[in-house]
Amino acid sequence: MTTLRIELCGRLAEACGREVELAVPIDGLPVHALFAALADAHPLLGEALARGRVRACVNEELVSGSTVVTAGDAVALFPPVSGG
Amino acid sequence: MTTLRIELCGRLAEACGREVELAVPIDGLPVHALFAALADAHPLLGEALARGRVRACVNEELVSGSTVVTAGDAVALFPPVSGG
Amino acid sequence: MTSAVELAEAAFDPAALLARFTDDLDGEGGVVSFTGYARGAAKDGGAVQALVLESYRGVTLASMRAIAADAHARFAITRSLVVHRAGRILPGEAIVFVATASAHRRAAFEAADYLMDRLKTEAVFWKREEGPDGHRWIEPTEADQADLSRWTAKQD
Amino acid sequence: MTSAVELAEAAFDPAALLARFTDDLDGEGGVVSFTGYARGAAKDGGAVQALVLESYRGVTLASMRAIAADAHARFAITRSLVVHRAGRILPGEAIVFVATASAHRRAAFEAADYLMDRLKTEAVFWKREEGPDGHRWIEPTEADQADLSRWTAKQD
Repeated sequence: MTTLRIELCGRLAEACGREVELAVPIDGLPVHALFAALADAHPLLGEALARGRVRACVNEELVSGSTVVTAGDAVALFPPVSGG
Repeated sequence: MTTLRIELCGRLAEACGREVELAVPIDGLPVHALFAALADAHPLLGEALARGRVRACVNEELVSGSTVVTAGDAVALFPPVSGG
Repeated sequence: MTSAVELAEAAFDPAALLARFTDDLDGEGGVVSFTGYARGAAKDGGAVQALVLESYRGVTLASMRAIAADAHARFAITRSLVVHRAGRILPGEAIVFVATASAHRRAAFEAADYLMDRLKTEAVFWKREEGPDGHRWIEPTEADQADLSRWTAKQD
Repeated sequence: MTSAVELAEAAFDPAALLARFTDDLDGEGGVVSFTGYARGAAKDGGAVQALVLESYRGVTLASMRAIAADAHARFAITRSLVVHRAGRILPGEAIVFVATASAHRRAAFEAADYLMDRLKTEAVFWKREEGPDGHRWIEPTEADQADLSRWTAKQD
Protein backbone atom coordinates (compact mmCIF):
# COMPACT_ATOMS: atom_id res chain seq x y z
CA MET A 1 0.00 0.00 0.00
CA THR A 2 0.98 3.58 -0.50
CA THR A 3 -0.57 6.92 0.39
CA LEU A 4 -2.62 9.02 -2.02
CA ARG A 5 -3.35 12.66 -1.20
CA ILE A 6 -6.70 13.90 -2.44
CA GLU A 7 -7.65 17.55 -2.68
CA LEU A 8 -11.23 18.41 -1.81
CA CYS A 9 -12.69 21.37 -3.65
CA GLY A 10 -15.52 23.71 -2.77
CA ARG A 11 -18.01 22.47 -0.22
CA LEU A 12 -16.36 19.04 -0.10
CA ALA A 13 -13.70 20.63 2.13
CA GLU A 14 -16.33 21.41 4.78
CA ALA A 15 -16.31 17.92 6.27
CA CYS A 16 -12.66 16.93 6.41
CA GLY A 17 -10.59 19.92 5.36
CA ARG A 18 -8.91 20.75 2.07
CA GLU A 19 -7.03 17.48 1.74
CA VAL A 20 -7.36 13.87 2.88
CA GLU A 21 -4.95 10.99 2.64
CA LEU A 22 -5.95 7.48 1.69
CA ALA A 23 -4.02 4.21 1.68
CA VAL A 24 -4.21 2.70 -1.80
CA PRO A 25 -2.63 -0.34 -3.49
CA ILE A 26 0.72 0.25 -5.18
CA ASP A 27 -0.93 -0.40 -8.56
CA GLY A 28 -3.58 2.20 -7.83
CA LEU A 29 -7.34 1.81 -8.02
CA PRO A 30 -10.18 2.96 -10.22
CA VAL A 31 -12.00 6.17 -9.33
CA HIS A 32 -15.24 4.39 -8.34
CA ALA A 33 -13.27 2.26 -5.84
CA LEU A 34 -11.51 5.38 -4.61
CA PHE A 35 -14.89 6.96 -3.84
CA ALA A 36 -15.97 3.85 -1.92
CA ALA A 37 -12.72 3.75 0.06
CA LEU A 38 -13.01 7.44 0.87
CA ALA A 39 -16.57 6.98 2.09
CA ASP A 40 -15.41 4.18 4.40
CA ALA A 41 -12.50 6.22 5.75
CA HIS A 42 -14.40 9.53 6.05
CA PRO A 43 -18.12 9.00 6.65
CA LEU A 44 -18.91 12.74 6.45
CA LEU A 45 -17.25 12.93 3.07
CA GLY A 46 -19.09 9.75 2.12
CA GLU A 47 -22.39 11.55 2.61
CA ALA A 48 -21.33 14.24 0.15
CA LEU A 49 -20.14 11.61 -2.33
CA ALA A 50 -23.41 9.68 -1.99
CA ARG A 51 -25.33 12.75 -3.12
CA GLY A 52 -23.67 12.22 -6.49
CA ARG A 53 -22.49 14.76 -9.02
CA VAL A 54 -18.94 14.69 -7.61
CA ARG A 55 -16.33 14.38 -10.36
CA ALA A 56 -12.75 13.22 -10.05
CA CYS A 57 -10.04 15.36 -11.58
CA VAL A 58 -6.73 13.59 -12.21
CA ASN A 59 -3.71 15.58 -13.37
CA GLU A 60 -5.98 18.47 -14.34
CA GLU A 61 -8.38 16.36 -16.42
CA LEU A 62 -11.86 15.29 -15.41
CA VAL A 63 -11.99 11.49 -15.63
CA SER A 64 -14.56 8.71 -15.58
CA GLY A 65 -15.14 6.22 -12.76
CA SER A 66 -13.07 3.51 -14.44
CA THR A 67 -9.90 5.60 -14.66
CA VAL A 68 -7.16 4.15 -12.46
CA VAL A 69 -5.37 6.55 -10.16
CA THR A 70 -2.03 5.87 -8.52
CA ALA A 71 0.00 7.58 -5.83
CA GLY A 72 1.84 9.87 -8.24
CA ASP A 73 -1.35 11.42 -9.58
CA ALA A 74 -2.69 14.86 -8.60
CA VAL A 75 -6.19 13.87 -7.57
CA ALA A 76 -8.95 16.32 -6.70
CA LEU A 77 -12.65 15.89 -6.14
CA PHE A 78 -14.94 18.47 -7.73
CA PRO A 79 -18.44 19.10 -6.46
CA PRO A 80 -20.73 20.75 -9.04
CA VAL A 81 -19.14 24.04 -10.09
CA SER A 82 -20.68 27.36 -9.14
CA GLY A 83 -19.68 29.06 -12.34
CA GLY A 84 -18.14 32.52 -12.34
CA MET B 1 -45.05 89.07 -48.39
CA THR B 2 -42.07 88.42 -46.18
CA THR B 3 -39.03 86.20 -46.41
CA LEU B 4 -38.77 82.79 -44.75
CA ARG B 5 -35.39 81.11 -44.41
CA ILE B 6 -35.46 77.36 -44.62
CA GLU B 7 -32.62 75.09 -43.55
CA LEU B 8 -32.02 72.04 -45.68
CA CYS B 9 -30.65 69.01 -43.85
CA GLY B 10 -28.66 66.06 -45.09
CA ARG B 11 -28.84 65.30 -48.77
CA LEU B 12 -31.44 68.03 -49.34
CA ALA B 13 -28.58 70.52 -49.18
CA GLU B 14 -26.99 68.96 -52.27
CA ALA B 15 -29.23 70.78 -54.73
CA CYS B 16 -29.41 74.34 -53.42
CA GLY B 17 -27.06 74.63 -50.47
CA ARG B 18 -27.72 74.55 -46.74
CA GLU B 19 -30.40 77.25 -46.76
CA VAL B 20 -32.94 78.70 -49.16
CA GLU B 21 -35.15 81.75 -48.86
CA LEU B 22 -38.77 81.85 -49.89
CA ALA B 23 -41.25 84.72 -50.15
CA VAL B 24 -44.30 83.84 -48.03
CA PRO B 25 -47.49 85.69 -47.06
CA ILE B 26 -47.31 87.74 -43.86
CA ASP B 27 -49.78 85.34 -42.24
CA GLY B 28 -47.61 82.38 -43.16
CA LEU B 29 -48.65 79.25 -44.99
CA PRO B 30 -49.20 75.58 -44.21
CA VAL B 31 -46.30 73.18 -44.65
CA HIS B 32 -47.85 71.43 -47.66
CA ALA B 33 -48.11 74.77 -49.46
CA LEU B 34 -44.56 75.58 -48.42
CA PHE B 35 -43.36 72.37 -50.09
CA ALA B 36 -45.22 73.30 -53.30
CA ALA B 37 -43.82 76.83 -53.31
CA LEU B 38 -40.29 75.49 -52.70
CA ALA B 39 -40.65 73.05 -55.59
CA ASP B 40 -41.72 75.93 -57.87
CA ALA B 41 -38.85 78.16 -56.76
CA HIS B 42 -36.19 75.42 -56.70
CA PRO B 43 -36.90 72.65 -59.21
CA LEU B 44 -33.94 70.51 -58.08
CA LEU B 45 -35.22 70.65 -54.51
CA GLY B 46 -38.69 69.91 -55.86
CA GLU B 47 -37.42 66.58 -57.18
CA ALA B 48 -36.19 65.63 -53.73
CA LEU B 49 -39.47 66.71 -52.16
CA ALA B 50 -41.46 64.75 -54.75
CA ARG B 51 -39.72 61.56 -53.67
CA GLY B 52 -41.61 61.94 -50.40
CA ARG B 53 -40.50 61.12 -46.88
CA VAL B 54 -39.29 64.69 -46.27
CA ARG B 55 -40.52 66.07 -42.94
CA ALA B 56 -40.78 69.66 -41.84
CA CYS B 57 -39.28 70.65 -38.51
CA VAL B 58 -40.59 73.90 -37.04
CA ASN B 59 -38.98 75.33 -33.93
CA GLU B 60 -37.37 71.97 -33.19
CA GLU B 61 -40.58 69.94 -33.51
CA LEU B 62 -41.54 67.71 -36.42
CA VAL B 63 -44.92 68.93 -37.70
CA SER B 64 -47.67 67.79 -40.04
CA GLY B 65 -48.48 69.22 -43.47
CA SER B 66 -51.29 71.39 -42.11
CA THR B 67 -49.11 73.26 -39.63
CA VAL B 68 -48.82 76.93 -40.54
CA VAL B 69 -45.34 78.42 -40.58
CA THR B 70 -44.58 82.13 -40.49
CA ALA B 71 -41.46 84.18 -41.00
CA GLY B 72 -40.43 84.06 -37.33
CA ASP B 73 -40.27 80.26 -37.27
CA ALA B 74 -37.09 78.22 -37.44
CA VAL B 75 -37.96 75.94 -40.33
CA ALA B 76 -35.88 72.99 -41.46
CA LEU B 77 -36.55 70.18 -43.88
CA PHE B 78 -35.49 66.69 -42.83
CA PRO B 79 -34.89 63.91 -45.31
CA PRO B 80 -35.12 60.41 -43.79
CA VAL B 81 -32.59 60.17 -40.98
CA SER B 82 -29.51 57.97 -41.27
CA GLY B 83 -29.50 57.03 -37.64
CA GLY B 84 -26.32 57.09 -35.58
CA MET C 1 -33.16 55.97 -12.82
CA THR C 2 -30.28 58.03 -14.14
CA SER C 3 -29.98 58.56 -17.85
CA ALA C 4 -27.36 60.78 -19.46
CA VAL C 5 -27.33 61.56 -23.16
CA GLU C 6 -24.60 63.64 -24.78
CA LEU C 7 -23.47 64.84 -28.20
CA ALA C 8 -19.70 64.97 -28.61
CA GLU C 9 -18.20 67.33 -31.17
CA ALA C 10 -14.69 65.93 -30.70
CA ALA C 11 -13.16 62.47 -30.37
CA PHE C 12 -13.91 60.75 -27.06
CA ASP C 13 -12.34 57.88 -25.13
CA PRO C 14 -14.75 54.96 -24.55
CA ALA C 15 -12.68 53.58 -21.66
CA ALA C 16 -12.81 56.94 -19.88
CA LEU C 17 -16.59 56.97 -20.34
CA LEU C 18 -16.86 53.46 -18.90
CA ALA C 19 -14.76 54.57 -15.92
CA ARG C 20 -17.03 57.58 -15.39
CA PHE C 21 -20.12 55.39 -15.69
CA THR C 22 -18.96 52.73 -13.26
CA ASP C 23 -17.72 55.31 -10.72
CA ASP C 24 -21.35 56.19 -10.14
CA LEU C 25 -22.61 52.65 -9.61
CA ASP C 26 -24.72 51.95 -6.58
CA GLY C 27 -24.51 48.22 -6.08
CA GLU C 28 -25.59 47.16 -9.55
CA GLY C 29 -24.46 43.68 -10.51
CA GLY C 30 -23.85 44.16 -14.21
CA VAL C 31 -22.65 46.78 -16.66
CA VAL C 32 -22.74 46.43 -20.44
CA SER C 33 -21.05 48.82 -22.82
CA PHE C 34 -21.08 49.10 -26.56
CA THR C 35 -18.75 51.22 -28.65
CA GLY C 36 -19.25 51.70 -32.37
CA TYR C 37 -16.27 52.74 -34.46
CA ALA C 38 -15.93 54.49 -37.81
CA ARG C 39 -14.53 52.10 -40.38
CA GLY C 40 -12.01 52.81 -43.09
CA ALA C 41 -13.95 51.01 -45.80
CA ALA C 42 -17.47 51.38 -47.14
CA LYS C 43 -19.80 48.37 -47.55
CA ASP C 44 -18.70 48.14 -51.19
CA GLY C 45 -15.06 48.07 -50.13
CA GLY C 46 -14.23 51.64 -51.20
CA ALA C 47 -11.98 53.73 -48.98
CA VAL C 48 -13.65 56.03 -46.47
CA GLN C 49 -11.58 59.02 -45.41
CA ALA C 50 -14.15 60.36 -42.98
CA LEU C 51 -17.68 59.83 -41.81
CA VAL C 52 -19.65 63.05 -41.40
CA LEU C 53 -22.64 63.09 -39.08
CA GLU C 54 -24.87 66.09 -39.48
CA SER C 55 -27.20 66.81 -36.58
CA TYR C 56 -29.93 69.40 -36.09
CA ARG C 57 -29.85 71.54 -32.95
CA GLY C 58 -31.95 70.25 -30.05
CA VAL C 59 -33.83 67.76 -32.18
CA THR C 60 -30.94 65.31 -32.39
CA LEU C 61 -30.39 65.31 -28.65
CA ALA C 62 -34.15 65.05 -28.05
CA SER C 63 -34.32 61.99 -30.32
CA MET C 64 -31.54 60.35 -28.31
CA ARG C 65 -33.23 61.24 -25.02
CA ALA C 66 -36.50 59.71 -26.18
CA ILE C 67 -34.74 56.47 -27.12
CA ALA C 68 -32.99 56.33 -23.73
CA ALA C 69 -36.29 56.97 -21.92
CA ASP C 70 -37.90 54.10 -23.83
CA ALA C 71 -35.03 51.81 -22.82
CA HIS C 72 -35.53 52.69 -19.14
CA ALA C 73 -39.29 52.14 -19.47
CA ARG C 74 -38.79 48.79 -21.12
CA PHE C 75 -35.90 47.17 -19.23
CA ALA C 76 -34.99 46.90 -15.55
CA ILE C 77 -31.91 49.08 -15.87
CA THR C 78 -30.99 51.59 -13.20
CA ARG C 79 -28.76 53.86 -15.26
CA SER C 80 -27.58 54.49 -18.78
CA LEU C 81 -25.14 56.68 -20.65
CA VAL C 82 -25.29 57.46 -24.37
CA VAL C 83 -22.56 59.56 -25.99
CA HIS C 84 -22.73 60.18 -29.72
CA ARG C 85 -20.23 61.93 -31.96
CA ALA C 86 -21.41 64.53 -34.41
CA GLY C 87 -19.40 66.20 -37.16
CA ARG C 88 -16.42 64.76 -38.98
CA ILE C 89 -15.22 61.38 -37.68
CA LEU C 90 -12.04 59.66 -38.84
CA PRO C 91 -11.69 55.88 -39.34
CA GLY C 92 -10.91 54.20 -36.02
CA GLU C 93 -12.57 56.92 -33.95
CA ALA C 94 -15.57 56.04 -31.83
CA ILE C 95 -18.96 57.12 -33.17
CA VAL C 96 -21.18 56.05 -30.31
CA PHE C 97 -20.83 54.76 -26.76
CA VAL C 98 -23.65 53.21 -24.79
CA ALA C 99 -23.49 51.86 -21.24
CA THR C 100 -26.23 50.31 -19.13
CA ALA C 101 -26.31 49.04 -15.55
CA SER C 102 -28.75 46.68 -13.90
CA ALA C 103 -29.11 44.37 -10.94
CA HIS C 104 -29.03 41.35 -13.22
CA ARG C 105 -27.08 41.08 -16.43
CA ARG C 106 -29.87 40.22 -18.86
CA ALA C 107 -31.56 43.62 -18.55
CA ALA C 108 -28.25 45.44 -19.11
CA PHE C 109 -27.48 43.37 -22.22
CA GLU C 110 -30.93 43.79 -23.69
CA ALA C 111 -31.13 47.51 -22.97
CA ALA C 112 -27.74 48.22 -24.58
CA ASP C 113 -28.69 46.12 -27.61
CA TYR C 114 -32.04 47.92 -27.85
CA LEU C 115 -30.47 51.36 -27.48
CA MET C 116 -28.10 50.64 -30.34
CA ASP C 117 -30.82 49.28 -32.62
CA ARG C 118 -32.95 52.37 -32.04
CA LEU C 119 -30.04 54.82 -32.31
CA LYS C 120 -28.83 53.25 -35.57
CA THR C 121 -32.20 53.78 -37.23
CA GLU C 122 -34.01 56.61 -35.46
CA ALA C 123 -31.50 59.06 -34.00
CA VAL C 124 -31.70 62.31 -35.96
CA PHE C 125 -28.46 62.31 -37.93
CA TRP C 126 -27.69 62.50 -41.62
CA LYS C 127 -24.59 60.59 -42.37
CA ARG C 128 -22.24 60.58 -45.32
CA GLU C 129 -19.05 58.75 -46.10
CA GLU C 130 -16.34 60.88 -47.67
CA GLY C 131 -13.90 59.07 -49.92
CA PRO C 132 -11.37 59.90 -52.60
CA ASP C 133 -14.14 60.07 -55.24
CA GLY C 134 -16.58 62.25 -53.35
CA HIS C 135 -19.19 61.47 -50.76
CA ARG C 136 -22.12 59.12 -50.38
CA TRP C 137 -25.15 59.45 -48.14
CA ILE C 138 -25.87 56.54 -45.82
CA GLU C 139 -29.25 55.29 -44.67
CA PRO C 140 -30.04 52.51 -42.21
CA THR C 141 -29.34 49.12 -43.77
CA GLU C 142 -31.81 46.27 -44.10
CA ALA C 143 -29.90 44.57 -41.30
CA ASP C 144 -30.43 47.66 -39.12
CA GLN C 145 -34.16 47.58 -39.86
CA ALA C 146 -34.31 43.85 -39.16
CA ASP C 147 -32.50 44.37 -35.85
CA LEU C 148 -34.98 47.09 -34.92
CA SER C 149 -37.99 44.95 -35.82
CA ARG C 150 -36.97 42.34 -33.22
CA TRP C 151 -38.09 44.71 -30.48
CA THR C 152 -41.41 45.56 -32.06
CA ALA C 153 -42.25 41.88 -32.38
CA LYS C 154 -41.33 41.27 -28.73
CA GLN C 155 -43.41 44.16 -27.44
CA ASP C 156 -46.75 42.62 -28.42
CA MET D 1 -8.90 35.43 -34.10
CA THR D 2 -7.36 36.64 -30.87
CA SER D 3 -8.69 35.35 -27.62
CA ALA D 4 -7.17 36.17 -24.24
CA VAL D 5 -8.32 34.55 -21.01
CA GLU D 6 -6.93 35.51 -17.63
CA LEU D 7 -7.40 34.79 -13.94
CA ALA D 8 -6.90 37.81 -11.70
CA GLU D 9 -5.91 37.29 -8.08
CA ALA D 10 -6.31 40.98 -7.22
CA ALA D 11 -8.88 43.67 -8.00
CA PHE D 12 -8.83 44.89 -11.59
CA ASP D 13 -10.07 48.00 -13.37
CA PRO D 14 -12.66 47.22 -16.09
CA ALA D 15 -12.09 50.56 -17.85
CA ALA D 16 -8.36 49.85 -18.09
CA LEU D 17 -9.16 46.45 -19.58
CA LEU D 18 -11.49 48.04 -22.13
CA ALA D 19 -8.73 50.51 -23.04
CA ARG D 20 -6.26 47.66 -23.48
CA PHE D 21 -8.76 45.72 -25.58
CA THR D 22 -9.63 48.59 -27.88
CA ASP D 23 -5.99 49.62 -28.34
CA ASP D 24 -5.51 46.40 -30.27
CA LEU D 25 -8.48 46.83 -32.59
CA ASP D 26 -7.90 46.40 -36.29
CA GLY D 27 -10.81 48.14 -37.94
CA GLU D 28 -13.62 46.34 -36.13
CA GLY D 29 -16.89 48.25 -36.08
CA GLY D 30 -18.22 47.25 -32.69
CA VAL D 31 -16.99 46.39 -29.20
CA VAL D 32 -19.18 45.06 -26.41
CA SER D 33 -18.05 44.75 -22.81
CA PHE D 34 -19.68 43.24 -19.78
CA THR D 35 -18.53 43.69 -16.21
CA GLY D 36 -20.05 41.73 -13.35
CA TYR D 37 -19.72 43.13 -9.83
CA ALA D 38 -19.83 41.54 -6.40
CA ARG D 39 -22.90 42.69 -4.56
CA GLY D 40 -23.26 43.57 -0.92
CA ALA D 41 -26.44 41.58 -0.40
CA ALA D 42 -27.34 37.94 -0.95
CA LYS D 43 -30.46 36.92 -2.86
CA ASP D 44 -32.29 36.60 0.47
CA GLY D 45 -31.26 40.14 1.42
CA GLY D 46 -28.61 39.14 3.97
CA ALA D 47 -25.36 41.08 4.09
CA VAL D 48 -22.41 39.73 2.11
CA GLN D 49 -19.01 40.78 3.39
CA ALA D 50 -17.08 38.97 0.68
CA LEU D 51 -17.51 36.59 -2.18
CA VAL D 52 -14.87 33.88 -2.29
CA LEU D 53 -14.15 32.16 -5.59
CA GLU D 54 -12.13 29.00 -5.30
CA SER D 55 -10.44 27.80 -8.48
CA TYR D 56 -8.41 24.70 -9.29
CA ARG D 57 -5.04 25.14 -10.95
CA GLY D 58 -5.04 24.91 -14.73
CA VAL D 59 -8.52 23.40 -14.89
CA THR D 60 -10.25 26.70 -14.19
CA LEU D 61 -8.32 28.55 -16.86
CA ALA D 62 -8.84 25.65 -19.29
CA SER D 63 -12.61 25.81 -18.70
CA MET D 64 -12.57 29.53 -19.50
CA ARG D 65 -10.46 28.97 -22.61
CA ALA D 66 -12.84 26.29 -23.87
CA ILE D 67 -15.80 28.65 -23.44
CA ALA D 68 -13.98 31.44 -25.30
CA ALA D 69 -13.05 29.06 -28.13
CA ASP D 70 -16.71 28.04 -28.45
CA ALA D 71 -17.71 31.71 -28.66
CA HIS D 72 -15.23 32.29 -31.47
CA ALA D 73 -16.44 29.18 -33.29
CA ARG D 74 -20.04 30.25 -32.96
CA PHE D 75 -20.05 34.01 -33.60
CA ALA D 76 -18.30 36.21 -36.15
CA ILE D 77 -16.10 37.92 -33.59
CA THR D 78 -12.49 38.76 -34.32
CA ARG D 79 -11.22 39.06 -30.76
CA SER D 80 -12.24 38.55 -27.17
CA LEU D 81 -10.91 39.14 -23.70
CA VAL D 82 -12.09 37.37 -20.56
CA VAL D 83 -10.69 38.32 -17.16
CA HIS D 84 -12.03 36.57 -14.07
CA ARG D 85 -11.24 37.25 -10.45
CA ALA D 86 -10.40 34.39 -8.13
CA GLY D 87 -10.03 34.49 -4.37
CA ARG D 88 -11.70 36.91 -1.99
CA ILE D 89 -13.76 39.64 -3.64
CA LEU D 90 -15.30 42.57 -1.79
CA PRO D 91 -18.71 44.08 -2.59
CA GLY D 92 -18.40 46.57 -5.43
CA GLU D 93 -15.32 44.91 -6.89
CA ALA D 94 -15.48 43.46 -10.38
CA ILE D 95 -15.76 39.67 -10.61
CA VAL D 96 -15.61 39.22 -14.34
CA PHE D 97 -14.89 41.30 -17.44
CA VAL D 98 -15.69 40.19 -20.96
CA ALA D 99 -15.06 42.12 -24.17
CA THR D 100 -15.77 41.11 -27.74
CA ALA D 101 -15.10 42.83 -31.07
CA SER D 102 -16.68 42.23 -34.43
CA ALA D 103 -17.23 43.86 -37.80
CA HIS D 104 -20.94 44.20 -37.05
CA ARG D 105 -22.43 44.80 -33.66
CA ARG D 106 -24.83 41.84 -33.43
CA ALA D 107 -22.04 39.27 -33.27
CA ALA D 108 -20.24 41.21 -30.54
CA PHE D 109 -23.43 41.49 -28.46
CA GLU D 110 -24.36 37.85 -28.86
CA ALA D 111 -20.85 36.57 -28.17
CA ALA D 112 -20.51 38.62 -24.95
CA ASP D 113 -23.93 37.46 -23.81
CA TYR D 114 -23.06 33.84 -24.63
CA LEU D 115 -19.67 34.07 -22.89
CA MET D 116 -21.35 35.30 -19.72
CA ASP D 117 -24.06 32.65 -19.76
CA ARG D 118 -21.47 29.90 -20.16
CA LEU D 119 -19.05 31.39 -17.62
CA LYS D 120 -21.80 31.81 -15.01
CA THR D 121 -22.72 28.12 -15.17
CA GLU D 122 -19.70 26.17 -16.43
CA ALA D 123 -16.49 27.95 -15.46
CA VAL D 124 -14.71 25.87 -12.83
CA PHE D 125 -15.18 27.89 -9.67
CA TRP D 126 -16.70 27.12 -6.33
CA LYS D 127 -18.22 30.22 -4.86
CA ARG D 128 -19.31 31.14 -1.39
CA GLU D 129 -20.77 34.25 0.15
CA GLU D 130 -19.31 35.20 3.50
CA GLY D 131 -21.59 37.11 5.82
CA PRO D 132 -21.81 37.97 9.51
CA ASP D 133 -23.40 34.59 10.25
CA GLY D 134 -20.98 32.40 8.35
CA HIS D 135 -20.77 31.40 4.74
CA ARG D 136 -23.03 29.92 2.13
CA TRP D 137 -22.12 28.01 -1.03
CA ILE D 138 -23.59 29.33 -4.25
CA GLU D 139 -24.61 27.34 -7.29
CA PRO D 140 -25.91 28.59 -10.63
CA THR D 141 -29.47 29.87 -10.28
CA GLU D 142 -32.45 28.68 -12.29
CA ALA D 143 -32.23 32.00 -14.17
CA ASP D 144 -28.60 31.20 -15.03
CA GLN D 145 -29.62 27.77 -16.32
CA ALA D 146 -32.48 29.28 -18.32
CA ASP D 147 -30.12 31.85 -19.83
CA LEU D 148 -27.74 29.06 -20.81
CA SER D 149 -30.48 26.96 -22.37
CA ARG D 150 -31.27 29.74 -24.84
CA TRP D 151 -28.06 28.90 -26.71
CA THR D 152 -28.66 25.17 -26.77
CA ALA D 153 -32.09 25.70 -28.28
CA LYS D 154 -30.68 28.04 -30.93
CA GLN D 155 -27.92 25.64 -31.90
CA ASP D 156 -30.30 23.02 -33.34
